[in-house]
Amino acid sequence: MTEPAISFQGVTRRYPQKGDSEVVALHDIWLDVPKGAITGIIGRSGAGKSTLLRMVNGLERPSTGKVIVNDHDVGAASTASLRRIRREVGMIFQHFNLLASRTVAENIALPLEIAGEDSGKIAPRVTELIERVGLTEQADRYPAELSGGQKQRVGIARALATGPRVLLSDEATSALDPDTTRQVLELLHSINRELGLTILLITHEMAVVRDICTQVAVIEAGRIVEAGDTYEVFSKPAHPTTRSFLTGVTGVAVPQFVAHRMQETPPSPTAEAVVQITFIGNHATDPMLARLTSERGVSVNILAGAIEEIGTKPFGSLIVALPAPRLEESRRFLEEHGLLTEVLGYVG
Amino acid sequence: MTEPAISFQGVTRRYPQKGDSEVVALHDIWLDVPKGAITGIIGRSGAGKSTLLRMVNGLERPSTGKVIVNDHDVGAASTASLRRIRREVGMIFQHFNLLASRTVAENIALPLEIAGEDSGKIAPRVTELIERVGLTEQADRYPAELSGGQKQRVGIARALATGPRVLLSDEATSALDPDTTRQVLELLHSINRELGLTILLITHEMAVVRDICTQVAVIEAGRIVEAGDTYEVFSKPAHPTTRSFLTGVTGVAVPQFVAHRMQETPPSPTAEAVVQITFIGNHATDPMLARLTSERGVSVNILAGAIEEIGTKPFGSLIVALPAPRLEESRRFLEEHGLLTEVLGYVG
Amino acid sequence: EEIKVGVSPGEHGEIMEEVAKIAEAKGLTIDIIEFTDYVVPNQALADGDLQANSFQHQPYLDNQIKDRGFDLVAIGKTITTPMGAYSEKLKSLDELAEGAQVAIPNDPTNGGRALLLLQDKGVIKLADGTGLTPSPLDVTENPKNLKFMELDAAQLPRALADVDIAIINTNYALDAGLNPNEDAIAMEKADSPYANIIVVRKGDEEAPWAKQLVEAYHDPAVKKFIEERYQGAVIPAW
Amino acid sequence: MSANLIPILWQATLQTLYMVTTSTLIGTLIGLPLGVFLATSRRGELLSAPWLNSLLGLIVNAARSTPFIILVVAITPLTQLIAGTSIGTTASIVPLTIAAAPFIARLIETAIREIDAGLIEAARAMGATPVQIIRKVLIPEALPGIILGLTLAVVSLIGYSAMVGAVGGKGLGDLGIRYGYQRFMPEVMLTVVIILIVLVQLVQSVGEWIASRFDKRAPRNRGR
Amino acid sequence: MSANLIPILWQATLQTLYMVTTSTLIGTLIGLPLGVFLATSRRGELLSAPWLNSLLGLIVNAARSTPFIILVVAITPLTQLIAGTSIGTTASIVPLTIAAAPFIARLIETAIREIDAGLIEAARAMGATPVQIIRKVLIPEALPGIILGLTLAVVSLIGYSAMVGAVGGKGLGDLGIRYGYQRFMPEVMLTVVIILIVLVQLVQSVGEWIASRFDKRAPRNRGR
Ligand SMILES: Nc1ncnc2c1ncn2[C@@H]1O[C@H](COP(=O)(O)OP(=O)(O)OP(=O)(O)O)[C@@H](O)[C@H]1O
Ligand SMILES: Nc1ncnc2c1ncn2[C@@H]1O[C@H](COP(=O)(O)OP(=O)(O)OP(=O)(O)O)[C@@H](O)[C@H]1O
Ligand SMILES: [Mg+2]
Ligand SMILES: [Mg+2]
Repeated sequence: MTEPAISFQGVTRRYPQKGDSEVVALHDIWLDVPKGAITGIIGRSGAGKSTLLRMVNGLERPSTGKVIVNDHDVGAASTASLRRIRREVGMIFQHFNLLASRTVAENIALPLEIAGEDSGKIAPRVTELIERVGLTEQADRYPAELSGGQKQRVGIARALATGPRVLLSDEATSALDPDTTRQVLELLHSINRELGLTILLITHEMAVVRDICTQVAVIEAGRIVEAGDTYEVFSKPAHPTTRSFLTGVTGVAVPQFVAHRMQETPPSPTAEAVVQITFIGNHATDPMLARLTSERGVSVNILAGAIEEIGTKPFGSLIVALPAPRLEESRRFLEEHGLLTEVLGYVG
Repeated sequence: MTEPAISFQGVTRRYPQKGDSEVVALHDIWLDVPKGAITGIIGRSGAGKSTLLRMVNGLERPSTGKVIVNDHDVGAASTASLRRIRREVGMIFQHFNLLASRTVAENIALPLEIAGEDSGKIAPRVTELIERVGLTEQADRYPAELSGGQKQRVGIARALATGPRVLLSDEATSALDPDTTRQVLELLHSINRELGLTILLITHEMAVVRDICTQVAVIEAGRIVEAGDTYEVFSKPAHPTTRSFLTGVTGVAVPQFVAHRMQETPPSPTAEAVVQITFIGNHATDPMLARLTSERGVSVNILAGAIEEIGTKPFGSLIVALPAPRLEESRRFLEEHGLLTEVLGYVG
Repeated sequence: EEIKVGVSPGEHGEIMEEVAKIAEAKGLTIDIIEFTDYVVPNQALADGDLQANSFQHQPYLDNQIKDRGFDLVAIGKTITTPMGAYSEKLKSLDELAEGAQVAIPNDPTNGGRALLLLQDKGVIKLADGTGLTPSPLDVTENPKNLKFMELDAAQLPRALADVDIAIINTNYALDAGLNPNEDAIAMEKADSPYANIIVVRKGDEEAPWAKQLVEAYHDPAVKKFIEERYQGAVIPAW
Repeated sequence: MSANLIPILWQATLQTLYMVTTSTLIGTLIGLPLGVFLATSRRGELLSAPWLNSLLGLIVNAARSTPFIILVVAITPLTQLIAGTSIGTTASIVPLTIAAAPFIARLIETAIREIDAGLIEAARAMGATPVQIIRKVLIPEALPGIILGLTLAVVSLIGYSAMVGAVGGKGLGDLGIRYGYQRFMPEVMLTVVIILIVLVQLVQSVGEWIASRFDKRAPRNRGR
Repeated sequence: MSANLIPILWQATLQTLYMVTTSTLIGTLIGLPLGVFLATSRRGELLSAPWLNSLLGLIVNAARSTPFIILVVAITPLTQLIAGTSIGTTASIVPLTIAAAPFIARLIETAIREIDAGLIEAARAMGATPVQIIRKVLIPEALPGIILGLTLAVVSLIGYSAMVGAVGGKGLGDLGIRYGYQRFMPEVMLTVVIILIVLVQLVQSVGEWIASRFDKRAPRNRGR
């Protein structure tokens, strides 16, 4: 693997509380964020995601451990070199943090002014960014006159203004509608590809991870419980949290009208078995279910399912019903062809 | 239909801007929100969703038109009766609006204090709510010591504290992880069922609408472009925005590895046609694809798809590839059996 | 018996402290209240908050009675504090140049006194009928075009460096380390009408404590204190 | 410094403390509601009463711009009514309070106007009455700012209280003026100033400590 | 009122305007950086310099709590150095400025400390230097508060300027005291007070108007 852009080395963060107690927001985090990749951080509310992200540009300092960004130890850096590191790291804040006294355009110009950009170059750059995030009409408005999603987009444009090498994004799309989310993700994705931007992003939307993250880290109660290639993690989620998060995204929930009637054992000889079939990689493109029907004469009823693309590879799972007597035979057929199957129950 | 809980009657909202121009945030809105239902509002960033919601409890006043809540005209209500209306309407804010000087528990107690609840009854009620939103550990912390999602949950508990008859929710789950989102939605759903709470919620997550909203209104540039039963709207989206939003939720996107190669006309006689099949209602449970294979000998390759349940009825669409020469015959077979088909293109 | 007596800080206050010691021995307790203002002590006396005050001279009292209608009378003289003209630059008033700066106190009586002193020395002429409290506005002839600066009385010694001459109450001159006998380039006449007085409400003139107060003030021990303490800059007026 | 000055200085310190604490207390009792009202009664706000707001604003400004000695004289009847006398330390608390209250009102007004509009909105959405919003939202949220404002006012009052010498109010500042300034005793002046500085530092430290105790917002000094 | 008072009143008004505007201007020039520094130099903050912060805080408090007349005397050499003389209207601008600057500094400090920590953080994350944060974030964001603070200071100074009579500073307040009060010309006193009130109302209205022009935050007066 190439040199990591960001490396967390045994990072712990404690918040002392009243009395002797303390909150351990992060506990002994070891994580490498590869250069030029898009890495997603997911985890429950309060798990420590924002705290982790804020370590990268030194807004939060580790209680113990080190954070290395582009070969610089953020904690040990001099104030001047910390500033230099920060100018290469853009950040989109969870709570926007826009200046109320500046218009949309002026807010986006701020990091450019701070970086000492020529004033002649600032205006066209700002105009371009405003267009990219679709705020041309709002360019001269103040934040108080914007909707939530519009504010969010100002924050995104601002973070990208100086063309940073690393982008930190704290729920950048959570206030955005699906279309705008898609546009923003495409924007990030294209910058990532064209300019080799390293992106570390927090999101609650598994679809975002699936669509643009090549890496993912799952954080739970201050610890990293799972990390790696998105495809690996999503296809074989090891930790319950990950699995639970993925329920939504891979559509493996049994529909309620079936779930109601489902039983542990076949209630009658004509009962149907409810089977979850997991597709990985190229197998998904094979018409396995069709072949099961045509070659073996088993009629398969698709109850629910989702087939997605993860890191350009198709992946997904279906929940199907098939005649209970033919269950063993069908499972064998499918498994032989590389599919994973799991029996969830039976309906009468 | 029963009496609506909330009724927008020709509501328009304009914001005057510098000079003679103005922003029309809402334009002639007519919408009835049925009692005891969960109604979703979706729309692009800046469409006017928050503005609409804020009309219900009079935080925002219509430039023209009326808003009727539980038979009271909010705009014409006296200050005292406006306060009475407001005490029956809970609101979860997009930006939380928590008091920095109060702990989690004290923030949740605020509406109870305002309603003049006995102080003896406040404590147990607050404890119960805190437990419901999973913040027992954080009960005595101040908002500055909470993560984004924890703040959001305080806002949710606060809005529910007085047991309102109507709940307004402005992106209540957008800062929450999938698991917490699910818990919160279940909480809202159960209160809705048990106490007949009317909920009007803004969300960017189509899955939320699908899972708990019985009604949905789509708003675009200040106008309602589509509204009705969630199932109707989701299964036959009429407006491009709705369709575009649903792409994510019903998984109808063509996988990239196919999309790359797709052409308008069959490139060769052995080409495959890419077809989108939409399932509505009970048809979804029929093993149509399996029958197409077994009865007609057409091998069907499932490329992508999602089958969901909308308002307890299954619904979804699949994208499949099938041999181009057999296309017409297959389409006829599927349409005869009540499925909708659409040819998206061909791959070599 | 106990009475409240209002004084101004400085010589009036210091002397009253001596008077109080003597009165105490004779069974009269004097509660001294110092005022940094010249109007309030009369007002407070008229209102009954004080039994007597000792900070003003007869002309000032007359003026106050005329302006505000107080029902007050003098029951005894106290001290005279002649005013003098001082300068760091000039040796006599004759040396006053065209447009010279003259600093005078900014309260009506002391300011008026200063102007009267200058008229007396033939430097300026004042309008008729302005009595004892003329202001610079009442100057009718000013051949040398003197510029008058009205300053706080205690500020005058401190401003000497900034003006050509300053007309200073002797007590402030003394406190500031000036020697009236050597440093003054002009002095008020000894028979000035500015003898200070003890004032009470009309009707109290004959009260036993009033007599006791005047008696105590006119005690030889007080005279001795004044002569020792003020070295001729403050002169007993009884 | 002569030994007999020490009891005088001590007494003067007590007088200053007495005047300043009393006038701050009463000034706050008047200034707090006044400031809250000024902050909330502009057109379209919580207690919308633009005319009354303008009128009170005028009175507050009048009281603040009138020279102290003129104020003292103007309110003599009031002073007599309240304190039974118009002179002395206790009586001088009345004009000091009249000077303090509008100043405190303006400072509190400023602190309250800093409160985020969203919080008022949230309370309004709960059906809170204006009084509830003031008691449960505005004042608690503005408390750190209010306390810093009161600290500012106390420090100003300590300086201001020197002027009560005009009505025989005594206290440290007056002592400094009478002895140090009028009697040209620089060492008294210096001692007084030092005591004043110590006093003021104490007030400032206590004020800031209390303000920070009540300040539950995110700290501004994490990291670099 | 006698006709020849009108030019005197007019001149006094001009003198007051001259003294107050000049001392406000210079006081702001000193008070703004001082206030910004006081707000940002506490331990762990932007310019973290706790010792210097305490020292400057001490000086500011000392200047604010010292009775004005004592301040005047104490800085006479400075006044002489700057104004060439220690008396007169121009000279009295020096002590007025010395009184105004620390007051303005404290007000500006308070306004700046109200700025949301998140904004400072955002600027820090952009790699802004402390000076950039001050110039581009703190001051612009605090501007409405700063302007209201300056308004407060000007109104205080108008009242304060009455005290420069001690050093021949003249102006409205002094005129009111010497003619209206000491020479018992109630009509002068009243006229002076009315002019003062008009002046102060003007300052207040202009101050609030400018502050609201710079205030781009969400308005607090939508709806009920
Ligand atoms: N004070 C204002 N002045 C001018 N325009 C405003 C003002 N407040 C809101 N708007 C505009 O009104 C429109 C509707 O805003 P609203 O907040 O209702 O959008 P929204 O649908 O909630 O968007 P989002 O999903 O981004 O929160 C937006 O285009 C916004 O820019
Ligand atoms: N100042 C503080 N004092 C005490 N605890 C704190 C403080 N700041 C954060 N925490 C706690 O640290 C934990 C991690 O917070 P963090 O903001 O990193 O969570 P998160 O993963 O970003 O959550 P979310 O998805 O809700 O934003 C939380 O439990 C939070 O309550
Ligand atoms: Mg977070
Ligand atoms: Mg919104």
